[in-house]
Amino acid sequence: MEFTVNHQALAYLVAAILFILGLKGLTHPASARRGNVYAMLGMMIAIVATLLAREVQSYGFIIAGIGGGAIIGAIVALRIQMTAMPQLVAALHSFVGLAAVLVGIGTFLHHQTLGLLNAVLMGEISAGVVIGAITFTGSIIAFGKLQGLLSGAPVKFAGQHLLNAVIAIVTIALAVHFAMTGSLLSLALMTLLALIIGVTLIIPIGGADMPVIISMLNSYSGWAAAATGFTLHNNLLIIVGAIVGCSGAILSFIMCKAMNRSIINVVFGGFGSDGGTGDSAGAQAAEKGIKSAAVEDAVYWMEDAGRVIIVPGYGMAVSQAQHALKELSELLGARGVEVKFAIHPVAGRMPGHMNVLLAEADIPYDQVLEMDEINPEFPSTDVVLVVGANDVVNPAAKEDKTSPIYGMPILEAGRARQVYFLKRSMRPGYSGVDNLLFYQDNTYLVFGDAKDTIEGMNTALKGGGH
Amino acid sequence: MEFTVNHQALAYLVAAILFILGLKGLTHPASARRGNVYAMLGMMIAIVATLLAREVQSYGFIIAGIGGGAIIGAIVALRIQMTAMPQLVAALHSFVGLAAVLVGIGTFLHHQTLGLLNAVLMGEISAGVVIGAITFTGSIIAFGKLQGLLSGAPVKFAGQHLLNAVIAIVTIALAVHFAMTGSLLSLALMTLLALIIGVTLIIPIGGADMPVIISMLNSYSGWAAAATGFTLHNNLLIIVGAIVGCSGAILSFIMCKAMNRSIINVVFGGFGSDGGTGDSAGAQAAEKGIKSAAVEDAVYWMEDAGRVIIVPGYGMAVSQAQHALKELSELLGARGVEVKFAIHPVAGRMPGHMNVLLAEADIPYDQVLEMDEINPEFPSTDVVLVVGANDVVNPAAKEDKTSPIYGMPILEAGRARQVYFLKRSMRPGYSGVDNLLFYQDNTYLVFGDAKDTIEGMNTALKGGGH
Amino acid sequence: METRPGETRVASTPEVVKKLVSQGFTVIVESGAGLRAGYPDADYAAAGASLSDRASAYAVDLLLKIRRPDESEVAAMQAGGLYIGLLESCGEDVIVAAMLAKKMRVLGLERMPRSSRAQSMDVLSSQSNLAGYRAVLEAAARYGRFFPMMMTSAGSAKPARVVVLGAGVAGLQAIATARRLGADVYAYDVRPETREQILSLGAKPIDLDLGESGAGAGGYARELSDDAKARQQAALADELAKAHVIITTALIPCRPAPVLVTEEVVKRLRPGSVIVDLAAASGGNCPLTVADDIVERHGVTLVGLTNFPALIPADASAFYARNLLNLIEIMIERSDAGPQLKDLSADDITAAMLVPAAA
Amino acid sequence: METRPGETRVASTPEVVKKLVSQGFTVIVESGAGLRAGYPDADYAAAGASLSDRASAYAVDLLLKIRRPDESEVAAMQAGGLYIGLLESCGEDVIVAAMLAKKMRVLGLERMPRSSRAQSMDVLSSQSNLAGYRAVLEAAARYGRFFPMMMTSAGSAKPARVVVLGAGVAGLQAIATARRLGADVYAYDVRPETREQILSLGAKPIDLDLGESGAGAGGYARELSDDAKARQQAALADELAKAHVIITTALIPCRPAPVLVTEEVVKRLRPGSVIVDLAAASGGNCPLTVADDIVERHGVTLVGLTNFPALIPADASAFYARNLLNLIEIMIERSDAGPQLKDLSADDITAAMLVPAAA
Amino acid sequence: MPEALDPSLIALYVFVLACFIGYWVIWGVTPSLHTPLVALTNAISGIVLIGALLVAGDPQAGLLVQFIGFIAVLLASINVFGGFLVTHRMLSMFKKKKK
Amino acid sequence: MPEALDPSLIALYVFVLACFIGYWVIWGVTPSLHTPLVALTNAISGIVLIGALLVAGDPQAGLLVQFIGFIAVLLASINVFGGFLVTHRMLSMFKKKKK
Ligand SMILES: NC(=O)c1ccc[n+]([C@@H]2O[C@H](COP(=O)([O-])OP(=O)(O)OC[C@H]3O[C@@H](n4cnc5c(N)ncnc54)[C@H](OP(=O)(O)O)[C@@H]3O)[C@@H](O)[C@H]2O)c1
Ligand SMILES: NC(=O)c1ccc[n+]([C@@H]2O[C@H](COP(=O)([O-])OP(=O)(O)OC[C@H]3O[C@@H](n4cnc5c(N)ncnc54)[C@H](OP(=O)(O)O)[C@@H]3O)[C@@H](O)[C@H]2O)c1
Ligand SMILES: NC(=O)c1ccc[n+]([C@@H]2O[C@H](COP(=O)([O-])OP(=O)(O)OC[C@H]3O[C@@H](n4cnc5c(N)ncnc54)[C@H](O)[C@@H]3O)[C@@H](O)[C@H]2O)c1
Ligand SMILES: NC(=O)c1ccc[n+]([C@@H]2O[C@H](COP(=O)([O-])OP(=O)(O)OC[C@H]3O[C@@H](n4cnc5c(N)ncnc54)[C@H](O)[C@@H]3O)[C@@H](O)[C@H]2O)c1
Repeated sequence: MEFTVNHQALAYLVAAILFILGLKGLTHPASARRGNVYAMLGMMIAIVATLLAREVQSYGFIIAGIGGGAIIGAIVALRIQMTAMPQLVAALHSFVGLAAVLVGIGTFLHHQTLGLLNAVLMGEISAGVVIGAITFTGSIIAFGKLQGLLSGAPVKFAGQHLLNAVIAIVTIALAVHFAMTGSLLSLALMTLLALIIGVTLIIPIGGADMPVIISMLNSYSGWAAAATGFTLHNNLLIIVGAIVGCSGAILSFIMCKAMNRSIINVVFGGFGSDGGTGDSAGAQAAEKGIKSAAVEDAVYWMEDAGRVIIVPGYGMAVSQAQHALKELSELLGARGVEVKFAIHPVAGRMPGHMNVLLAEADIPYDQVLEMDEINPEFPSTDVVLVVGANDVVNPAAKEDKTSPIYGMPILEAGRARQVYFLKRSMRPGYSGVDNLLFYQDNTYLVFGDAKDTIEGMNTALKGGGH
Repeated sequence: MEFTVNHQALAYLVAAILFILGLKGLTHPASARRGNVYAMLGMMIAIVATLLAREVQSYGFIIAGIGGGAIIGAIVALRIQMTAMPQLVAALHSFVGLAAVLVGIGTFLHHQTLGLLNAVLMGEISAGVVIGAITFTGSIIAFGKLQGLLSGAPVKFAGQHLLNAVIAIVTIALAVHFAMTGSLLSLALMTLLALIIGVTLIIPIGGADMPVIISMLNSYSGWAAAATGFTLHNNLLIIVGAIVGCSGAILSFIMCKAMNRSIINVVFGGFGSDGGTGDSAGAQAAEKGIKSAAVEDAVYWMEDAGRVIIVPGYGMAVSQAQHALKELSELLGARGVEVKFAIHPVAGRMPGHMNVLLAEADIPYDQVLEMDEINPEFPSTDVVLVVGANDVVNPAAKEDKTSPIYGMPILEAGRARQVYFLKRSMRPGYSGVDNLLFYQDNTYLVFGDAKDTIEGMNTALKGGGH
Repeated sequence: METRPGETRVASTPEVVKKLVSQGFTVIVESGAGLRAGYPDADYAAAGASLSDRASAYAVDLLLKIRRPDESEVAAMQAGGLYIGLLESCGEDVIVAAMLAKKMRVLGLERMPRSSRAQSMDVLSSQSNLAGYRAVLEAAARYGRFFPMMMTSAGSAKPARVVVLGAGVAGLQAIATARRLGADVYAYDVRPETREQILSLGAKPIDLDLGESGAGAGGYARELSDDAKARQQAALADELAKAHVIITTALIPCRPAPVLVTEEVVKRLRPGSVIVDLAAASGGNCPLTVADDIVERHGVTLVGLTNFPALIPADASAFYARNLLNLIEIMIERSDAGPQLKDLSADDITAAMLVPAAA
Repeated sequence: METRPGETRVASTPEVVKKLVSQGFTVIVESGAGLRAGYPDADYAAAGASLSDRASAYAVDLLLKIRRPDESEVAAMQAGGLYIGLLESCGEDVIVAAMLAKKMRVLGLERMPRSSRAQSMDVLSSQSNLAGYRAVLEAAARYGRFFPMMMTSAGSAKPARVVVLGAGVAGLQAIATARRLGADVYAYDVRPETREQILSLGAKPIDLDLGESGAGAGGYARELSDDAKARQQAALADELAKAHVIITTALIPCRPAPVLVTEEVVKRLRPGSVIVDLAAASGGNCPLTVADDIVERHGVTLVGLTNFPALIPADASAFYARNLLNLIEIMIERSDAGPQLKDLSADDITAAMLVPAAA
Repeated sequence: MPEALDPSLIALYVFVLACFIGYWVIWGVTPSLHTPLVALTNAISGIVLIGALLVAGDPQAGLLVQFIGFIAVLLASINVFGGFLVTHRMLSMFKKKKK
Repeated sequence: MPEALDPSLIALYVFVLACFIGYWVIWGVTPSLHTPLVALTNAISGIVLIGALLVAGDPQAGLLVQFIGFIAVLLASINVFGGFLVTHRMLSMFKKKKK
């Protein structure tokens, strides 16, 4: 049986469905790996269906290209350090961008020879080439920043936005000219300018926002693929491109929300971000090299933990988070997590402060342990949740002889696998000294009123998502 | 400028987008009315774009049809009692079904005259006609049950499922025959059988499940439209039909979940529903004419209320729901709702039982009122939430001289606009007597452990949804 | 004025007097009657009562009292009058017989049926409630340690382990109060339905298998068989020995209180432990308890006070008075000529309370 | 054994004695010293202490006591020895002078600095904590009504309105305990940072505008100007008059306690109200308080007990002993020849506590 | 590109994609909007009107077919107009009282 | 029906519908899956490989174009293979320890 375009289209449809299911799978840990498999299958079907098509007749270049790509891709992916993942993804993006540019130019040249050019087609080619080019250089800059080749600090100068706007307009003008005339020069110039835009768009964005930018570039690469799809009238490319483009944009938005950043600021690097408000706690923390995390991150790891220890402090009392904590411990308990409360003798502002409040919330006494009992358990604990406590877990009490709290025994929260600090700001506790634990690798700060944060965790634990 | 198929396709695309936005709007109260407007706009554009098409050349029938339909539709929609809405929707569905059947037959006849028939087309026509026919009679039966013309009780007989299966197989066979031969007889027979399936499918379904069935028939009507779209190669019909079909199915599923019913049971009426477990409380209630409600319904009305009064009883103590209640009252308070707790002197199992627990949860004393203080406030209260109380709100104490609780003063919860009872079952309280309040028009039972239910409310109040 | 030593309550409060006066009653209050409960004579006068000496306060149509009257009081009562108060007796009783002999009608508050409607007139409930609360305060004040758990820089105090025996009205309130103070509370009752009630207050029920249920008629417990009694004591012993504070409230109507805490158990308790025996008046749930006294045995403090409500006289009197008001309200009919007594045997509540003339 | 009347505590417990013995100390305990706190001699002996009579218990190198010694005790002490205990004095003091004259080194526990490190040795904190808890129990037991809100079929009890003055260690614990019992708690302190602390216990802070801050050095309060004192009394009066129970804990180191509850206010209180004055020993926050006594004035019960920790002797002694153990641990060095005393002036804690020989 | 796709295949593409949209579009609907949502989807499914118009509007098809078309137009129109209006009425009932 | 639609219009249909799907498909993603999700979408966007194959595989197009196509195939393949593998590695890290 011959493999007709109709067969191919059917195969493409199946591939598209698999891609959609794959992406959907990635939204939930339980289905994530299955999702990846779906997507791989989709890609395989797409490739095979293409190779079987009648247009594809010489396989030399293809085999060389795919073979080489597979080997290089595999090596890089397997060798790379987990910590260098973001860079790798950025680099891979740049490849997609460049590939889109090349496909656009190749298609142009091909159709030129065949004499099949028309304005619509050339418009579509311009879109593919321009977006591809922006993705290409933008990703390279992002890669450079992440890899430390370029300074992570935002590069800003007066008139930046104006300059970008001017380049953009010129690029569009060139694209129109190209579509009208098919001038190779316009194509080249336009590509060049688009490459420049990629640089000027990403350069002003700070290192902290890079994850969002990576996702944004991802979205661009999707649009580039979609534009290529229009050029080739290939529905699969259009579908996948549009889905990647759209979901990338949404993902950037979701990530911004989780990081409490404005998407506009991030995407157009530096729009008023100098006078940034609201996210100051997170920003301050980032400047000091302290990591902050979202409620959901803490939840993700707690859900899966064998043991979680909660260290309440004065902040729990101030925010009256005890009832919410009780619920949290029940929710975790229901998932088979062992939850304990570690009470430092001087936590709070009066002897027994924490006991009073935990008893009020009806937390069973056998879950409430004193310092000496619980300290040996920290090293085998997955997550410590420090709820508005500060001094009582500060390793300065052991390490820094000049500290006013030197000599005070502490809860050794820092020895657990992960520590999440729930507090409102970077302010120190009663003793006024900075907490050395903040700087530890396994420590994350979750900013906000403790009660609100815990309630957020409870909501997250109780589900949502479909 | 001539109105080409391309223009029409563009207009259709716009219409499709508007329909999608419209449906999305309907998922949230704030955007619901806007959503309806979008959908209307979409429909207008679709109609106009169709009328402008080259195929449409004689307007007599059309004007008469649309005009007549508009007048009838408007009169019916404006005259109908709010309580009769479900019937109306069922009736409207039957129209869609019949229209789909007629369009299918009409298209067949038309193409027959033009000699443009082919197997694929006839297959598509069969699908449209069969699904339309099922929708038609199914909706009529649903209408009859809702309107009280037919008994609401499920009609069941042995071999029902077998019979359905046999009819279905014969119908499919006829469809294949029709597609092959274009035999008008097959078409007619097939239509007839499909009409019968519609009846046998809906007849065994009980009155309580009708809302789900209406949504399911909705889904069918969508599929019918999509099939018609295939027949006519009209993308708008395909898109809208598929969306309606799919979303209707999902909505049925969502509704089943909210009502704690199995979708399989509902759709295939009576599959093992005789031995139904789990949903027994809701079913028992329904049999006695008592309404049950979902957590979200209570939340919807509480959110918007001016005053909510919470009546705690022994069940609150048993489920230890006091902490969750505190959170609920805070969440409602934050939305500007006035929340009060009404304590009956003998609520619980010891004097002051409720006071102890509410104080434990730190509910401010000025929110806690005794019976004599609060009774005058019920008539001006929007929602009363009865949390595991029973005897203390039972009007039998005032109305039924034979009742063992006759003469006991009660909290007059029944005088509020709406009453939601949170309890686990239909079991009576301490005194063992049935609660007359259950049967009141403005009373809804929300089944489940009180703490779980309240926590569900809190989660719902805290958001979710995008 | 109540004459029992240590009794500080009063059968009516100015607030209730005011209500009675407004219903047309003439109210006479013995002067000084409410003083110890914090209700001065002036307040009664302001509420519309006439203050009088003892003799004229007794010579009335309707006499409201708390404690069982003594002979001299009976002598002072008006023949043919109506008496409402606690009789503190079961079965044959000379004092009651004396009153009946004077052609008085006697309403015994202990005889109040346990129906939902009667609940607002039931002084046994209202006073038990106060007793349960006050007993815990007494225990906490006599216990040499913290009730709550307390982790401080000077060391940790473990929460007191409190066991409440008998989860009736007093027992449940004791559970609630001890829990409020942060103690680790366990409770036990023979009636099986109390298990859920104990849990509903956040305490831990002690489950014993006695082979029979202790639930009697009307919500009261019944006496267990000797066999079951022994089994109960044995099974309870280990639970009790772990306790630091024991509060016992187990009563059976018209029977001696069941023995739940044996001397063996007392010996096993940690020195400094406290037992509050609310059943002291009926012989005590612990044989070592001395009624109306606080003693130390085997290093354990045994509180045998029999009148805890009298230790919170203001609220105790207010609740008592309110109960009687509710009762009087179902007993009378208003008419132009002032309130008229209804037929007491017509209403099931008063019918049940009325001591039959034969007795 | 502590000789002050009413003192039931003991400066060390068997648990702590055991630790000291294991560190190489020879521990001598006066026989019967721990009896009233629930620690029998046998337990001390089991822990490794030698029990002795009074005289030999005083003639030791390191004497641990609670209360200020009297002259005869000083006479019994060993010359050149080390004394650790409360001095209960400020500035010039004959008893201390007598000890110093015997070349003794005296560590005054009141002089403990308020640093994080010293917190575990601070007996003022640990005993105040107990006092705050016990004071509320005392108030609840003497108040003729329920503390918690209680809606029953016999009427409703409104929650007691409790005002706590001074939100230091004792005050905060009093707030917490009263809240546990279900009272409606208000609190006030001159130090502004206490506002948040009061809220953190779920109570309501009373805000006054005095025109000056009462925060002094080291976490203590300072004495207010006369003008501010007057303003404070006036502003507090209305808040206090609404109260049913007042617990006062306001202290200023080495100064008489500030007067916060005037006689005017006492008169305005409802009969049956209770005032517990934890500052009674320093003159009282209410001028009507009689130290070491419980009196009734204007229908209000005034509790002037000065030694609340002695009412929970077991935990009080345990905390005290643990504080001293923590202190001793920073004072000594282990060596093969048993524990050696470090240079007391080298550590800032002991240096601050040491009474200078000049004084 | 060279060969043209079968139009039914394109219809299939559109159909599949629309199904996904249908799957997602109403997740997370507030329960109290269930009934109005059913009413609106009902109104929208009146889109068969388009098909009916095409049948009724082509004079070449013959009177019978046109008449069949007319009935279909009539029914579908009732559905469309009635459906939207009913939805509108339900939603007005849902208008929040306050603010 | 009679006239054929402009293929670009059909592409537009497909594009718009796919955009809606893209909008919905990843809502509700667990934050800890953000990074793997980016990696996967990256791998998927390697779908330009299809375009590259078409360019590289047509000998009629001339060597230059085929070579351009070759480079594009190479880059896109790196992306596809690297992307999926990296996603897989990340997800393995996310494997739950317990149960
Ligand atoms: N227990 C006692 O008897 C006693 C008495 C006096 C002093 N102290 C001293 O108090 C300290 C106690 O240590 P700790 O760890 O309990 O408290 P802490 O060191 O004072 O730290 C409390 C932390 O809670 C945070 N916080 C405050 N309100 C919050 C809210 N609403 N939501 C979230 N976080 C909030 C604060 O950070 P943000 O402001 O950034 O939110 C602060 O860093 C010790 O230094 C101890 O010596 C104890
Ligand atoms: N206050 C006193 O001193 C005292 C003493 C003795 C008796 N009583 C009597 O007790 C009664 C008190 O009235 P009430 O209204 O408080 O209680 P009630 O009439 O006994 O009703 C309690 C209701 O709570 C429900 N419930 C139980 N557990 C639940 C849970 N986990 N989640 C949700 N619902 C739960 C039960 O229904 P489901 O089983 O269907 O869930 C039951 O209908 C009066 O009749 C009074 O006379 C009072
Ligand atoms: N009007 C009413 O509805 C009303 C009024 C008052 C009480 N009640 C109910 O009646 C019940 C008992 O009330 P009460 O407190 O007056 O009872 P009570 O004072 O007679 O006895 C106290 C408790 O001791 C328990 N007890 C007896 N023997 C025991 C033994 N051997 N071991 C352990 N426990 C033993 C009893 O079960 C009871 O719970 C309660 O459930 C109460 O709610 C109802
Ligand atoms: N090592 C440590 O860090 C440590 C140890 C003990 C106490 N502290 C802190 O020191 C503070 C005071 O402790 P304390 O309880 O021992 O103090 P205290 O016993 O000396 O005084 C009791 C309270 O009375 C208040 N007060 C004084 N004059 C007042 C007035 N005119 N009106 C109202 N209130 C007045 C004081 O502010 C104080 O809060 C607390 O904040 C406590 O947490 C810290």
